[in-house]
Amino acid sequence: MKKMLTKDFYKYILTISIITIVFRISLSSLLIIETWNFIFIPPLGYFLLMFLSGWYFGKKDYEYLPFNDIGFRYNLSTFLVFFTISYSMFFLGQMSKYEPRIIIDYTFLIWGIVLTLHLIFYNKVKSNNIKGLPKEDIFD
Amino acid sequence: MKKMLTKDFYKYILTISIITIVFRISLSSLLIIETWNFIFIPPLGYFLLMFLSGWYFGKKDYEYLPFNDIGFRYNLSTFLVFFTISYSMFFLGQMSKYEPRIIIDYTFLIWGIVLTLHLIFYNKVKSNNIKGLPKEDIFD
Amino acid sequence: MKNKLLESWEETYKKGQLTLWIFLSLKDGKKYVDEIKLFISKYSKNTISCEEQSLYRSLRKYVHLQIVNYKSRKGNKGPDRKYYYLTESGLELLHQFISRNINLFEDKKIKKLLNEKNVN
Amino acid sequence: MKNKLLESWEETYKKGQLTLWIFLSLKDGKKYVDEIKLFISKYSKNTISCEEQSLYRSLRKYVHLQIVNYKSRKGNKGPDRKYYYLTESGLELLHQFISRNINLFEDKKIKKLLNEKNVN
Repeated sequence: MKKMLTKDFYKYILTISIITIVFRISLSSLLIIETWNFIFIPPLGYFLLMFLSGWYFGKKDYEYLPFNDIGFRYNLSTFLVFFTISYSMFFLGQMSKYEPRIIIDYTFLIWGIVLTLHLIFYNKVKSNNIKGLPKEDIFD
Repeated sequence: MKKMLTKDFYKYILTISIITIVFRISLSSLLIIETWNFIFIPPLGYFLLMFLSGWYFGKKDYEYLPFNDIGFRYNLSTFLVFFTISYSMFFLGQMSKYEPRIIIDYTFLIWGIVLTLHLIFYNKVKSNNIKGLPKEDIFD
Repeated sequence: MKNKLLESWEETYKKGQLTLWIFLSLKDGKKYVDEIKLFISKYSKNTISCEEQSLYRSLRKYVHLQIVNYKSRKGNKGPDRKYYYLTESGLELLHQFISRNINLFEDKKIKKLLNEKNVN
Repeated sequence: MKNKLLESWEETYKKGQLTLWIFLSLKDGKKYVDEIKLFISKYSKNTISCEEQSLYRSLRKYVHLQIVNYKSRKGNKGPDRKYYYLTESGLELLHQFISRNINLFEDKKIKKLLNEKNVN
């Protein structure tokens, strides 16, 4: 896994950290001033930007070296970034009253289950890899 | 194309001919006696049986020789079987009054357009074939 | 890891080799499937083993393309056996392929590189 | 059709060959990408041509797997060039591969089949 920490992967983490911070702040701000008409913009924008980041860096990364981790690195790092930022903002008292802790906790729980399943599948395909690269791809 | 008329393909045509005749007769019979409650059975059964036939014979056929016609043979033959049987039944006066000719004509038109598009795509992939087999598959 | 790498390389390499070995075995003389299998595993010293299933699949393709054909003959016991052989155009294809691809390894420099234990 | 068949066969065959040729070119001595390309097209008599893109891709994989490594050196002009070479384990892998797969063609019977114009 350590070998898979490529340059493009670090760029991905940096990018989504910024996107996530902007998302949390803009969402909380809109909720605090109770501007319901534009409340759909932060989550929609967040979803699109996150998707595009994963797509862009994931593709570049794969072209560099075809690591076969079925995206687990990306799922795990996104999980860590999202909850580090979300819980930090919560405990620093930066969130609105419409964002109680229970919402973050539930999200954490559900995403955690998905992540665990992803890990199980990753461990299954891993046995077919040599240093992270899929066997049938190395000399092709 | 002539080379692609395999044994399994002929079996497919025979099978769908029977299924189509059974479908048309059972549908018309139910419509003639106006049994509305069970009217969903012929089309549903027809759809499922046709799908399974295509799947079964198509797979067997591909395992025998990997012809690369993106299923055009199957589309064309199904088209011919369906409308030969449907128009025959119509002109022999075997259909109910709830099955006017216009329905068959419209189906013919729409399916015909789909078939034409399919033919265009088939002609595109065809250039990569040698005697119907895809180049990169022959010596693999 | 070393053996896994060798395995992986050979896996990819063999994909392009099976045809050559089938053709060589048929050039050696008419054969039925079991004999082809035997020839290949013997002369490839078991580096190339082929499942019967994939051998049949390949032969069907070659027959369809008319580079291989067969004659049915009675086996010792049991049903008829298909004895496969190269057609004219199959033989020509094989020769073209050999002269373009295999004889390369006859080059002096390449031979040296292939045989010397260390040049680097 | 004959040429299309040869083309198709060589396409499949080459997939397993490129690695061998890259390794042979590196066994011949440290090389940068253009030199590797040149070596391969020269000694394979243009039967194996490789795009720069796919060559870089392959080399990155081998470097990652530590069977190939490189040193950066100044080129004649312009930026630094990466001179690739086989590592210890790369060289060992190559020798294992050659002894298992290439030397098969040295067998008398196989040689005869490869070289005779007609046995059938």
